[in-house]
Amino acid sequence: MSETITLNHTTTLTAKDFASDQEVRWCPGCGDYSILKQVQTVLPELGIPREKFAFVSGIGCSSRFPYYMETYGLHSIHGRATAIASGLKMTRPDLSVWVISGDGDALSIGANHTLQLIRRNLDVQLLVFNNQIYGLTKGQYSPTSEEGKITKSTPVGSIDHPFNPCALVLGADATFVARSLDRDPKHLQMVLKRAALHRGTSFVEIYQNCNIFNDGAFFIFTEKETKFQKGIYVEHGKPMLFDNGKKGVKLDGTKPVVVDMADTSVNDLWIHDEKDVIKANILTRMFDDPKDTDLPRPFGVFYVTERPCYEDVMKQQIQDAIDQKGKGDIVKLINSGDTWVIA
Amino acid sequence: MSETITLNHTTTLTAKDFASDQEVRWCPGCGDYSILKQVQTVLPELGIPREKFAFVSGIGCSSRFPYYMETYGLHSIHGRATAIASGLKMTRPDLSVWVISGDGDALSIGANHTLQLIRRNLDVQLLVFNNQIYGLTKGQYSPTSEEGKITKSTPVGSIDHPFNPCALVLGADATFVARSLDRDPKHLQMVLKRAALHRGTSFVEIYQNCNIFNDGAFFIFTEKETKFQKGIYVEHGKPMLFDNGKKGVKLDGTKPVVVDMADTSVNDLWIHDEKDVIKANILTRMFDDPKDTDLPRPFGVFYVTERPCYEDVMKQQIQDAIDQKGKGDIVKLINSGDTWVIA
Amino acid sequence: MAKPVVLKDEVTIRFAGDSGDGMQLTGTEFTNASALLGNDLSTFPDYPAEIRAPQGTVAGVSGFQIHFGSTEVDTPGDICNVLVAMNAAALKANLRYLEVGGLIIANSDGFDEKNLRLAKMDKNPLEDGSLDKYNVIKIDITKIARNALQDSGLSTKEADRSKNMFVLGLLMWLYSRPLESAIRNLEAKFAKKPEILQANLRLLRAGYDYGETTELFTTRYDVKQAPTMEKGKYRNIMGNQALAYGFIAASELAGLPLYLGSYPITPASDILHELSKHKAYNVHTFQAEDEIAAICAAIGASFGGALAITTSSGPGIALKGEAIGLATMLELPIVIVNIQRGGPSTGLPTKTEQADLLQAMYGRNGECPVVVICTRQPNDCFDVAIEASRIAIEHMVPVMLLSDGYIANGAEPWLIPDITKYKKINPNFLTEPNGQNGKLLPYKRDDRFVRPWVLPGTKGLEHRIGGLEKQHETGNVSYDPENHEFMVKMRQAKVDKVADYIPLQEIEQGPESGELVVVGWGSTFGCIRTAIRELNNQGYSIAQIHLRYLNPFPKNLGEILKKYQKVLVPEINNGQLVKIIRDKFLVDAIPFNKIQGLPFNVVEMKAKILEVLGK
Amino acid sequence: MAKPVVLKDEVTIRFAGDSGDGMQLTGTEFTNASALLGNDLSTFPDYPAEIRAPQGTVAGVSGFQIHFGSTEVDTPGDICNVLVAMNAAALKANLRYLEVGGLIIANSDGFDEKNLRLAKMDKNPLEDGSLDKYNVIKIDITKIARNALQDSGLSTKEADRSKNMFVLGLLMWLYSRPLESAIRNLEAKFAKKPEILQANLRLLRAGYDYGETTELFTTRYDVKQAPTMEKGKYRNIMGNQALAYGFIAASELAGLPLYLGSYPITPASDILHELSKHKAYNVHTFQAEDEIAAICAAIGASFGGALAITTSSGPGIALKGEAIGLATMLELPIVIVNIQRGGPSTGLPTKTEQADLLQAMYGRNGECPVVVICTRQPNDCFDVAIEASRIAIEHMVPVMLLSDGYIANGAEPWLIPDITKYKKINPNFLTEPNGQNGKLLPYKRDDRFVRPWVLPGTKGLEHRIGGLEKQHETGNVSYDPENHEFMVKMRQAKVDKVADYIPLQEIEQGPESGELVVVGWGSTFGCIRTAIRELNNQGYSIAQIHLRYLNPFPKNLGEILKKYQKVLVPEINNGQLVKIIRDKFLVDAIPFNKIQGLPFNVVEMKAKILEVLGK
Ligand SMILES: Cc1ncc(C[n+]2csc(CCOP(=O)(O)OP(=O)(O)O)c2C)c(N)n1
Ligand SMILES: Cc1ncc(C[n+]2csc(CCOP(=O)(O)OP(=O)(O)O)c2C)c(N)n1
Ligand code: SF4
Ligand code: SF4
Ligand SMILES: [Mg+2]
Ligand SMILES: [Mg+2]
Repeated sequence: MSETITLNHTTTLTAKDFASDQEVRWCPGCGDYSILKQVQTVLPELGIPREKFAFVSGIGCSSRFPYYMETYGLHSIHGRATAIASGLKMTRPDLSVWVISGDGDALSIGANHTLQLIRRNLDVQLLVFNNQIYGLTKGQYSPTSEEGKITKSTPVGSIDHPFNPCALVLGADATFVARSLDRDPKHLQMVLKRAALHRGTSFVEIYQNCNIFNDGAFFIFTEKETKFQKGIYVEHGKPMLFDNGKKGVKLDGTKPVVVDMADTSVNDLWIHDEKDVIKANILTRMFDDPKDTDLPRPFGVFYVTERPCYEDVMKQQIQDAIDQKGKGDIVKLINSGDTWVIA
Repeated sequence: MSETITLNHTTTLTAKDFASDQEVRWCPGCGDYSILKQVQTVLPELGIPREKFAFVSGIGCSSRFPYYMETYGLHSIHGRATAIASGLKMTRPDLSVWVISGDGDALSIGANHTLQLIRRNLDVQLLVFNNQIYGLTKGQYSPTSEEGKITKSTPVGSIDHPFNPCALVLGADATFVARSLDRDPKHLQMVLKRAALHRGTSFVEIYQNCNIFNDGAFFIFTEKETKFQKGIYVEHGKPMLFDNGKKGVKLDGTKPVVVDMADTSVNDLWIHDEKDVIKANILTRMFDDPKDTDLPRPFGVFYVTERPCYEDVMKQQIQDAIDQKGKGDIVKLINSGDTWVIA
Repeated sequence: MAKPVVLKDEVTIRFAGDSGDGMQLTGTEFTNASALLGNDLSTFPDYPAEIRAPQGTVAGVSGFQIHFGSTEVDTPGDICNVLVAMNAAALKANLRYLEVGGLIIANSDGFDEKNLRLAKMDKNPLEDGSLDKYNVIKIDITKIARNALQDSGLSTKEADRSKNMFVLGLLMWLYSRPLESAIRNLEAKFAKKPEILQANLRLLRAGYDYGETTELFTTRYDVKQAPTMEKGKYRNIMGNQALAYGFIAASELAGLPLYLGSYPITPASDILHELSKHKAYNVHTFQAEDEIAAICAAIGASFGGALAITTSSGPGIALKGEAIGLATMLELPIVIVNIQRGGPSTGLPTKTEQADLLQAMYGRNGECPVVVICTRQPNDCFDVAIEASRIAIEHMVPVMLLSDGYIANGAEPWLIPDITKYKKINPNFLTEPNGQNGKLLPYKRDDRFVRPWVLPGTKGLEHRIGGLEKQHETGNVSYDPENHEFMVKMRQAKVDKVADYIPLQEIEQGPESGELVVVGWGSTFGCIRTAIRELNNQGYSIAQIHLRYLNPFPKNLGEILKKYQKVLVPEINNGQLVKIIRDKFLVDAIPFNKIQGLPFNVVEMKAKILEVLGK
Repeated sequence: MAKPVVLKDEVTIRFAGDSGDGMQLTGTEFTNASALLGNDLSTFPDYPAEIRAPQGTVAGVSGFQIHFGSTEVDTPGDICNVLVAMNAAALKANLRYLEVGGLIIANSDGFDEKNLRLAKMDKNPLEDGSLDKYNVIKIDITKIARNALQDSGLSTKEADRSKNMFVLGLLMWLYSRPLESAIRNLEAKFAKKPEILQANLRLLRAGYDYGETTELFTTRYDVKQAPTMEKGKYRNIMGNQALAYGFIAASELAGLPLYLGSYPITPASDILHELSKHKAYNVHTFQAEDEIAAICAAIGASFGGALAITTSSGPGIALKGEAIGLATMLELPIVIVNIQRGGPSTGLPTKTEQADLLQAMYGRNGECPVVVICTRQPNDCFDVAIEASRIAIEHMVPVMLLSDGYIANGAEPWLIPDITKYKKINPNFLTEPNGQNGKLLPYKRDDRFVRPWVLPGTKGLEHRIGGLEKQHETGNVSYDPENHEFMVKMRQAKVDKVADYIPLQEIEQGPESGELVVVGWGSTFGCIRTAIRELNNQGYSIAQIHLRYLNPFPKNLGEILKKYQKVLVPEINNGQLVKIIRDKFLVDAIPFNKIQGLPFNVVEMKAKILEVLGK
C-alpha cells in the first residue's frame, strides 16, 4: 500500500510455518484470531529467519499470543512485557522483537514501561490490542474505555477520562505511531509491515473486538455501513479523503474541518504528512465519540521519524570502550589501583 | 499577572504560618528553597484554612518538602505520591491537596501514576521540581536529563531520549499545564496561584537548580544575560513577544518561527490562547536544546481546560445511589436475596 | 401414581458441561432450592481457566458441585453421587469424581462424533460399555429442548442455550425440591426478555415432568432439613460477597466511609464488583491502574480517615509489599485482602492454594510486622472482614486477611447475624493536642502501644508523617540508633499486643490432650472437621484446632500444642504454617501438603491422619 | 633530632568533620598508605543522611574510621584511639567512640561561636575542661591552611577546602606512613587543576612537617606489616566495587555478556556506577525507570543468553517480588543483589541492617524458592558474586545475594586472586533437540533437576515459556493437578539440590562440639570472629560458624549444630536467621539482636556470649 516498503524475500517460509502446535484458546469470534493471522501472514515477507523472532507478552487474552506463534516466545507478567523486551533487545539486537499487549496491559499497569520504551526507542514492534475492556479478568473497564462505561466494576458507569493511546505515545516522542483494526486484514498487514520495517519502537494500536465483554465497540469503524463515513484511511502524501471520496478534511489553521468534496478542490485538502509531528498530533486528536462528531477517526501510519535506537548506542558505547581501552582484561582490572605485595 | 485570578482573603495567615519547626535540610543554594518560599507565600492568599492543606510527596530531595510546611503532610515512597493523593482526595474532597515530586519521582518510577492522575483529573496540584538529575541518590541522570548526559551511572553519556514533561502530560489530556522556574519568584507565584485556582489536576513543571549535582542546568533560562533571549513568558491573549519586545514568534501554518519585531507587526504574531490544545502542543514542543535553536523556551500557563473532577463524579454517584435507594441499611443488605428460617 | 421417595442423609451432585452450557446457574438454583429446604450444604464451582475455551474441549468444561444434607455438611464433597454430563468432555473431565455405582445423567447429543473428537475420545463411552460400573441415563436433552421450544419463536441457538433448565427441572424432581425459588429468580433475571423467560420456564417444567413421566427413573429421593443447623434466618452466601458485606458492616460499626482501592485479578475481583454495587452505603470503589496505586490510594484514604481496604491475589500482593511497609511505618489502619490462588508467578490463576502465608508474614523489607488473619469458609467471611477492620482501626496497624479461591467462589448457607449485637469499632481519633504545652505528639502511644489517628482538617493538629524512621512520640524523622531499635520493637510489640484483644484458641473437637492434634488454617477447615468427626465417630480420639489468628497467634496456642504427642499441619501448599509453628514452639509439627490447586478431600485427610497415628 | 617512634599492634582512627571537609578522602588516603605498608585493616565510612545537611550541624557530620594493625584486623574497631574533629559538631557526634585517654586532634577554628551554636553546644568543650579525660591537641588548621596558601592564588574558600590535607599529612607523620601514595593519587586526581594540586601537596607536607617541628607531639607511632596476612599481592577494595568486579569475572568465566538492570538506590547504586565504567568488558548497564523494569529487563537479557543481574536495596527488592516469581517459573538464571539498609519502608536509608533475609526467602506469592547466599565482608564480595553467578547459571535458578550497607561502603585489603585458578562456569546451553523425534523439551531436567537454556536464534528450537504452570518436560501450559504438585516439588528439589554443589559448612574457629556455637551470617563476621578469638584467648572454648549459604543450607549444618549445647545467633535485625534455624533443626537457638542501623561492636558481642555462657 505504501511505496516505502521494500521486502526482502530470502526465506521461503509461509504463514503456516509461524503457527505453533498449541490449540488457540480465544473465545470463538474474538478479534485476536484475525490479528494472529495477519501477523503470521506478514512475518514470512520480512525475510528474517524464523528463529530470529521473539514475541514477548504480558498478561491478558491478547498476551496469550506468543503461544500460538512458532517462534521464540515469552508470556510474562502483567504490564511488564515492554521492560522484558527492552532487556532482550539490548543484549540481542540481532533478534526481531515483538511485544504483544492489551489496553490494560500496556496502558494501565504497564503504561510506564510502555512510555519509557517509546522514548528510548528500542527497535521493537509494540502491538496493543485495544478492546477497551479487560478481557481475561472477565470484563472490567480499561483505561481506554469510554467515560460512563458500565462494567462489572462500574455498575453505574466509569468515571475516568480515557487515554487517547496514539496521542499519549506521541507525547512521549514515539517515532512510529499507527492505528489499524482486526477486521481489515489488508490494512492491518500493511501497517504491520511498516512497523516491522521501521527502526525504532513501532507503536501500533489495533482496534480489536472482544465479542464476549465489549462486543461491537468498534463496529462503527469496522462494519461496511459506517466504516468509510466514520473512518479515514490516511496515506503519506495523499489528500485526506473519506466516504469514498465524497468528503475530505482540510486544515483551518490548526483545526481540522470536514468538507464536502462537491464544493471543494482536492488541492485545498490536508495532505497527510507522516513526518510532521504537529499534524500527527492533530490527527490523533480526531478522537471524539464518533456519535458526536463528523470528523472521521483516522487509521494508518500517523507519524514516522528517525532517532537512534537505544540498543545501537549501547552497543556503540561498548565498542568505543573496547576500541579505546582494548577488550577488557579482568586480570588488569583487579590489579588496578594501588597494590602492594606481602611476601 | 493574569486577570482571571480572584483571591479570597478570609484568613489572616502569613507565609510564616506555613513554615514548620523542622530545620530545612537541603544543600545550601538549592533551588528548592525558593520554591518552598513561593509556596508559603501563595498559600495564605488562597483563603483556605491551614488545616485544610495536605502535602503529599514521594522520595527525593524535593519530596522532603512537606516536612517544612506547617500543614498536614505525608512523605511517602518513591513515585507513589500521586496515587496516595488520589485516594486522599477521593475521600476528602474538602482538602486542598498538593503533590510535590521530582523529575525522577514523577516521571521515572512514578510516571504511570502521574499520567493516570492527570487523565482522571482529580483536583490536585502536582508540582514537579525538575532538576534533570537524581539529587537524593547523589547524581544519576533522570528521565529529563539531556541525551549524552555524563553522570555517575552514565560515565560516557546517557543514551535515553528525555521526556518533554509538558508534552507528555498534554498527551494524557492534562487540563492544566504550566512551566515556571525556581529563580523567578514572581512568575512562580503567579503560576502557583493559577494552579491552585484551577479545578482539576494542575501540572506545574518547575525548573529547579541542583547546585550540587547538576549546577546551572537552567541558567540559560534563569540568568539575566540570556533569560529573555532564550525564554518567552506567555500570557493568555497576548502576542508572543520576547527579548524585551525585540523579537516575536509567529505561526507559519503549524510551525512556530522567530521574527524580528523591527520588521514585523505585532498583529502578525501568534497570540497565546491557553484554551487551544493544538497550540499548547506546539508551545510545549518548542523544546530543542537552547544552543541549537533560536526558538525560545516558553514559560507560563500553556493550557487550561475544564473537565469534571474524578472525586466530584464519585461523590455524585454515591449521592445518586442514596437518592435512589435511600442510605444504605446493612440489615437490609444482609437480609437480601432468598432467605429461609430454621426454627 | 407418584414414584416412591427414598430419604437420604446427604447427597453430592456435580453438574458439568461446556462453559456455555449454564452449569453455574443450574447449580446455583439447585443450591437455592436446597437451602430453602433447610439442608446444610456446601458448593464449589470449578471454572475453566480460559474465558471461553474452544467449545466441546476438556479445557472448556465448567463444573459446579453441591453437597447437601440433613446432617452437618462441611465440604462440597470429595466424591459425587450424581454426575450430570452435558457433553463428552464434561464426562471425561469429571468421571474421576463419581462414586462407583453413581448416577450419570448424560446429554446424548453432546456425545456425537464432533464432541467426541473435541474431547479427544476414540469411542463413545455411552455406547462402548466402559461405564458399566455406573448407572447411566442418556437423554437427548438438546433434541427435547428444541422440540419443546419449536413454536417459541426462539432460534435453535437460543433454544439450545436454555437446555440447562431441563436438567435443573429434572434434578429438582429427582431430589424433591420445589421449583418456586428457581422460577422467581428466572423471572427476575429475564424480566426484560419475556420470550427467553418463557422458554426457560417451559424447559424447567419439562425436566420436572420428564422425571415424573418417563420410565427412566423409578425412585425419587429427598433430603430433609438439617437439625444440626442453628436456628434463625439463613441465606446463601459466597465468600467474596460475604467479605464485601463484612467490610460494609465494619464501616458502619466504625462510623467511617469505606474505601476500596483495587485492581482486577482472579479470584479477588468479585469483591470489587460487589462493593461497587453498594455506593449508597458510602462505599468508594476505585479501580486503580495497578496494585501499587490501589494500595497507595487506600493509604491516602486511610490518612484522610476512611476504613481503607485493598483486595488482590498473590501476584498483586507481591507488588504491594513496599507500600505495606509504608503503612506499617505510618501506623495507619488498612486491610489487605489476599484471595490466594495457585502460584508461584501467574501459576494456576483459577485454582486455589494457601501458599501466600509466608509472603503475608515476611514479604517486605525490614522488620515489618503486620497482623495476619484468615477465613475458613464462605459463611465465616463476614465476621472475619469485620474483625480485620476492627483490629486495623483500633490498633492502627495493617491487617492482612487471607482467603482463597475455594472460599471466594464457594457458597454456603449463612445464618444472618444480628448486626445490633456487634461491638462498635472505635477509631482512636485525636482532636486536641496530647502533649505538653499544647503540642501534638502523633506517635505517643496508649497502653496498647497504639498511636492516635489525627485527621487532616483538624485545626491546630497539622503534622507530617512519612516512611523514614520516626522519633518516639513526636514522629519527627530520627536517625538516632537507640530510637530505631526502640521503634522497631515497639511496632512488633504493638502487633504482639493484639493477642490481648482476640479470643483464646479453642479446640474445635476432640480431647484437650492426647496423641494427635490437627492444626489447620483457612479453607481446609471443613475437610479436616469432617475427617476428624468421622474418625472420632469410629472411636479415635483426635483433636482439631483451626486458626483464625496467624499473627499474632492466640496466647494459649503454644500451651495447647504441648499437650499432644503429635501435631499434624495440613496445608494446600508446600508447608508454611508448619514452619512458623516449629520456629515459635519448637514442636516437631508434621507437614501434610497437597499442591494441586485443589482442596484436600476427606478420604486423603483421614488416610494421612491414620498414617500419622501409625494405623 | 627525630622524635621517638613507639610500635603499636593496632590503632583505630576516626576522621570526622563537616560533609564538605573531605574526611572521606583523608581517610581513604591514610588507608592506602597503611595498606601499602602491609597492615591488615578495615574501614568504615559514616555518611550523613542528607546530601548536604546544613554546614556545621550534627546532621552534617561525615566520618571515616580506620582500624589497622600488625595483627589480624576483622572490624573497623568499636572504639577509636584517635579522633580528628574538624568542628564542634564532629566532636559532639563522635566523642562517644573515643577511648578514655584517647587523642583528640581538633581544628580550633571549627569551635568558634557560630560552629558551637550550629552544633547546639553552650560552651566550648576545648576550653571548659569537659575533655579532661582525653588528650586534646588544638590546632587552628584553618588559619595554618590560609597562611600556607596565601600566595597560591587560591581564594579563601578554595584554601579552606584543602585543609584536610594538612590533617592527612599530620596523621601520616604521627603513624609513620610514607606520603608517596597520597601524592601519586592527588596528582592523578587534580591532573587538570595544577593550582589545586599544588595547594593540596603543600598542605600535605605542611601537616607532616608540623608534626615533626612543633612541640605538640613528643612521640610518633608505627604499626608494622601484619605477618598474619597471606602472602601475595594486595589492593584495597570496597564491598560494592568488589561485587562489580566479581560479576565481570563471572561473565568472563561463563563466556557470557554481563547485563545489569538497575535503578539507583542507596546503598546499592555504587554497583551500577562501577559497572557502568567497564563497558570494554562487554558490560551492559541499564538504568531502568524503576526496580520492576530493572529486573524485568534483566529477565529479558537472561532469556537472550546474558549473565543477568539486578541490584537494589530493601524497598526496591520488595518491588521485584512478582518478577522474581516469574524468573523462578521460567527457570532462567538471574542474580538479585540486595544491599540491605535500615528498614522497614524507607527506614534509615544510609544505615546498615540485615533485616531482609526473610523477604529474600519468602517475599513472593506461591511456593517460590530461590537460592540465597550472602557476603561477609568487602574482600569476600568478589568470590560471592562469582559463586552467585555460577549457581544461577549452572542451576538455572534465581539467586538472591545479600550484602549490606556496612559491607558495601567498607574497604579492606584484598589479596588479589589468580583468576586462572577459578573454575569455568558452564551454561547449560542446548542447541539440538533433546526429545524424541527431534522434539525440543525445554523443561526436561538433568540429574541436578536443571532444565536446558535454549537461546532465541537457535534454529529449530523455537519454543514459548511463561509464568503459568508448565507441563513437565514440554513446558506447555498445564492445569493438571498432579503436574502442578510435581513441578512445585521439582522447583524446590532443584534449589535443595544446590546443596550438593556447595562446600560443607566449616567451623571458623573453636571446638567441634561443646557448650556454645555462635552462628552468624553476613557482615557480623568480623565482629563475631574478634569477640570469640579474644574470649578463646582468655581460655574459653566457643565455636564460630559463619554461613555463606542461607538457602539451601550446607548439608552438614544440622549435624554440626546438634553438637553444641547452645546456639547463639547474632543478627542486625529482630531475629530472622534464628527463625529459619529453629524451624529447620528444632534447636532452641537464641537470638541476639541489635537494630540500630549500626554493626555490633566487639564489647557487646563478648558480653552477650558471656551472658549466654552464664558467666
Ligand atoms: C499483577 C497482576 N495484576 C492483575 C492481574 C489480572 N489481570 C490479568 S489480565 C488483566 C487485564 C487484561 O486486560 P487487557 O490487558 O486489556 O487484555 P485483554 O484480556 O483485554 O486482551 C488483569 C487485570 C494479573 N494477572 N497480574
Ligand atoms: C523504591 C525506591 N527506589 C529507589 C529509591 C532511591 N531514590 C530515592 S530518591 C530517588 C530519585 C530522586 O530523584 P528526583 O525524583 O528527581 O528527586 P530529587 O532528589 O532530584 O529532588 C531515588 C532513585 C527509593 N527511595 N525507593
Ligand atoms: S474475552 Fe474477549 S478478548 Fe478475551 S478471548 Fe474472549 S472475546 Fe477475545
Ligand atoms: S542534592 Fe541537589 S536537589 Fe538535592 S538538596 Fe542538594 S542541591 Fe538540592
Ligand atoms: Mg483489553
Ligand atoms: Mg530530580
